[in-house]
Amino acid sequence: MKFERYGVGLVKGLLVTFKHLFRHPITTQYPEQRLVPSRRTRGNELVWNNVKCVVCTTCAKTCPQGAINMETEVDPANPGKRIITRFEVDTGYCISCGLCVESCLYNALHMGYAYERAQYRRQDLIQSNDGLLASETRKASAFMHTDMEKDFPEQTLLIDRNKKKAVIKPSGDANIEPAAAPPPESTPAAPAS
Amino acid sequence: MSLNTEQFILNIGPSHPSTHGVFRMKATMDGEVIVELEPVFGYLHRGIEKLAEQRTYTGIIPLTDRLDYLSAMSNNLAHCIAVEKLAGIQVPERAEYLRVILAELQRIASHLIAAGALLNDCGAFMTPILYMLREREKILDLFEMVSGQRLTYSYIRPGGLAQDVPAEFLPALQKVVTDLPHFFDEYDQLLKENEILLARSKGVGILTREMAINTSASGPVLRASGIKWDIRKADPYSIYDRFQFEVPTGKAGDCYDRYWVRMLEMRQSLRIVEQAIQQMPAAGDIQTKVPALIRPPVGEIYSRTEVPKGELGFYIVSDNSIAPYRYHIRGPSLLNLTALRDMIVGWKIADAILIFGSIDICMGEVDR
Amino acid sequence: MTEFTWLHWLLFTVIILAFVIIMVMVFIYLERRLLARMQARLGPNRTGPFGLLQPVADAVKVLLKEDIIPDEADKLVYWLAPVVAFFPVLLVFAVIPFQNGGLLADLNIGFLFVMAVTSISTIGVFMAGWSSSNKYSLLGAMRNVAALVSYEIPLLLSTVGVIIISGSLSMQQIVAAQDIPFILTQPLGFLLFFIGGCAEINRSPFDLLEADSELVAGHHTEYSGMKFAMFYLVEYAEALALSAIITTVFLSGWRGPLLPPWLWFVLKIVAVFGLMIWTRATFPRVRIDQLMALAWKFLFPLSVINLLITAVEVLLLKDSYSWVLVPINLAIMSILILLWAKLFKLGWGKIEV
Amino acid sequence: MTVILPAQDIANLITAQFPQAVIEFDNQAVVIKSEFLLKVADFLKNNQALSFNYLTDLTAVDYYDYFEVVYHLSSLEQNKILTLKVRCCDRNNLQLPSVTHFWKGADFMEREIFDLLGISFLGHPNLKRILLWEDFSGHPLRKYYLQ
Repeated sequence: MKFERYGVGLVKGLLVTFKHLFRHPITTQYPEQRLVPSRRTRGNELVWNNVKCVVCTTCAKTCPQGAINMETEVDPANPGKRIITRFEVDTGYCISCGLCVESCLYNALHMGYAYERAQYRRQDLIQSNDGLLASETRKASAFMHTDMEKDFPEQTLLIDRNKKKAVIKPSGDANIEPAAAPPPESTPAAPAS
Repeated sequence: MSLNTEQFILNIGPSHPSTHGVFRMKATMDGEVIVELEPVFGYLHRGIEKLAEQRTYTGIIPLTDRLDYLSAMSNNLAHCIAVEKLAGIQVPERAEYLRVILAELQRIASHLIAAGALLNDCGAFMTPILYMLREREKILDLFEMVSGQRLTYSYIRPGGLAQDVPAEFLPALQKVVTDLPHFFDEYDQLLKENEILLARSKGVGILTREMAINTSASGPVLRASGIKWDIRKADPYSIYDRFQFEVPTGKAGDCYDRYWVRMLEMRQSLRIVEQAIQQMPAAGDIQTKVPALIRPPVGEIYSRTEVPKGELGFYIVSDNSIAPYRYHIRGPSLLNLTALRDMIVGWKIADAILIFGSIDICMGEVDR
Repeated sequence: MTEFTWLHWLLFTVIILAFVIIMVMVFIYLERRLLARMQARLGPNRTGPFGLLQPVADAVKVLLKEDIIPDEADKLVYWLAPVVAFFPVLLVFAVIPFQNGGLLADLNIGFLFVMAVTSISTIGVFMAGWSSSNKYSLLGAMRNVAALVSYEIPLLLSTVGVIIISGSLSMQQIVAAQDIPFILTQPLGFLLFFIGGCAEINRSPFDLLEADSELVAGHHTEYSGMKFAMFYLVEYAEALALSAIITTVFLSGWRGPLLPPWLWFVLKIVAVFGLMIWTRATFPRVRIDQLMALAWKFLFPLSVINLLITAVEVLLLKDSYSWVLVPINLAIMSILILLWAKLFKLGWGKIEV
Repeated sequence: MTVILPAQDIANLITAQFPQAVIEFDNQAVVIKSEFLLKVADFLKNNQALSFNYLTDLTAVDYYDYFEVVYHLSSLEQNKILTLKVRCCDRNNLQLPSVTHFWKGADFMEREIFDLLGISFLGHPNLKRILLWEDFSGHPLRKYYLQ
């Protein structure tokens, strides 16, 4: 290197790293401190509402991965309607793109708000029927439903961190603390082959 | 007495710390100097062009996120512009402005990774790339607020956006836009006149003007060789003709110029975002009425947009069905690699890694 | 001169071993925390209070790892390499005075012994690179041998000025002669020694040997488990050795007001190591031919001129080596650097193939 | 604004130079005979007035009864773009002359067409599969790939 700047560039670089010694690190200690995700987080699960669902299978058709499949049968009470016997989502295939939620006309499908849904066994990835319903630990995210956005906490932004040292919510309320694992659904159906 | 030395073949292999993904360079080495080099790729080939032929035009959007996974928003925009040209869909004003803002933010985020990774290949122990990732985090926060995801947004739809931006998006965007220039100055102070970086990258891996044009390079690689060709200026798509910005070009076409062109482009993108914030209408619908299954008329279209890596072109042949008949993706990273061999032969292995890093490719786009 | 008794020998061997192990642990922790804080992140804080047990955790992890030996490896050389790389670093501490008179053997050729011993570890590195029959490690080892030839001479020459002033090679005398620390009276010598030293122990801009972005991990790519722990130890022990030499030769070793002398010695070592961490956090890596060009065209001529100037100064001023020389030497240093920065270009470009 | 050369002008230009080169042209692209490909490429690239020196994109489409190779050429100075098409109808020996001599950028694109669609290019420096592994049989992007 021709020191055409006589090493000044090197010294300026050293000053920058030295200045960083006196700045706050931006690390978040994950399990203890959690960042609040966006109100529209597309978590890695689906939240289904079996009352509103009219079994029109639009979501199954729009899913680019074919992760949703349903089984229906004729409703013995009134022959015109069909009732759903099995609404199954393979979260192993689901890429949480949200196209199904966008295509559902009856607001029966939401993306999940939690992002900690890893499983140890592949069969557990397949959730069906009441395993999909909204519950205390399985909150629905406000993705594609702007009316639901107001009852979600504000997202923690890194841009506010430097200015007013935004308080990072201690663990728990920011995200749904999975209570004791919900009892495995008691459907008699054998787990999907 | 001539020392009999032997050349040996070194696989700078698919899993190597600085090949930006699964990319392999079969280098024939004479000691440290590279005598012959053959790039080998295809390790990340998922057959996106074949998959796209069985999906609806909206179903292809999640596929385009995974093309150049560092600039998913720009890929979404490129795909949607192609479909809008093909099917003749109009996009409302407010959606156009928001799209430009998101695309330019994505360009800054992608260039941040490119410059940081270049320094990492050059041996600066993680410091520059960690500063860069911290700044990129601020942009990813905005994308997460808008679309719900941090990397694969699938947020832009043919005809506008999936849903409107939340209320607190604009104040947060304003903060990011005022904060970034301080970072750019600090980063220049760290690296602009750093003698070691100058020694390592000035005059290294030169891509001449003719070679750049002949090997259809595009984006910062082409501009660093001194050719003022930016599709946002030459063939303005969407509403890019309403903004004032320069197209920075380099002189020698060496690694330093490619790095420096990207740093200047980030400042220009910031200028565009600022102008777009002022000119944006406060309210307005976000997506035109578009049928759920878009059926473009029979015909074909080649539409190209300026993504951070270069010119991303989609050649779509439609036969009036809900899925394209043929969906070809012109990936800028693949074509920027054509000149890799001529740029690297003659240099040492340390330079080869640096030259490869300065081209800034993304394997998702090379292998498709 | 303390006469040689077995007790004295045993005591200092234990002191040196304990000192090296503990200081290496401190250095590993210090480097990871300081480097992290310079990169706007926290650094290890999970193992033990404030992450203090992180070096122990590293050691336990590395020792428990399976020790894989590649089958084409040259077994004996492969097994011997870490030992040959490690023991010279320990030898260096035999002549480093921890306190007044507190050193294992006050050789009257102390500094020459240090310089001779430190270059042996390059043989160990080359054995490692050659024997693990892996192209990357061979490249790394060859780089180290090529670099050794170029930075060793300026490394030695830059300190000859110090030896002329202190009148003796023994480290004890060098420290005794330092009423004014030699860093002030010999600024150019210090700069050249620091740059050459960083090249020798592969740190900051010259970590070409295990350039992780090019050669994966250089000479110790194929090492794992216990042998890798040895190389990991060598890297930090060499940094410790270089800091110890710099404090003894340039920062007047254990001498200092108020605090007990050995504490001064440790503080100065940590300060010098802090400088190395600082350069490691900021600078990109230099290419091998640029390192050699820097050594031959920049370090070597400047160290010869520095030697000339110091000799003239000592001749003229005899023994009154007073404060007046400090500004003069600083001026000379800056003039020389400005002059040299104009004259030479570092390394050449493309080789026509 | 990039001027998209209408097919009409390109056809006239080419027929002026090589009378029976053009087979047909619709509103966007000109289809020429494969024998004239090299001559037309040379004409388009080296003619001072045209100087189409930048090969933007090179791809191929399988229309069941024929394969169509599409060349998108643009000239950076005059900011023009045109589309050139060549058809090869005989399914069992799909061959075309390679244009890497004129535009080095075609190197990888032609290898990709050979790899995914099976059209081989004569005179290509090293024509072998680029994305799939060497002993992969068949060409996935053909319409009825599985049979």
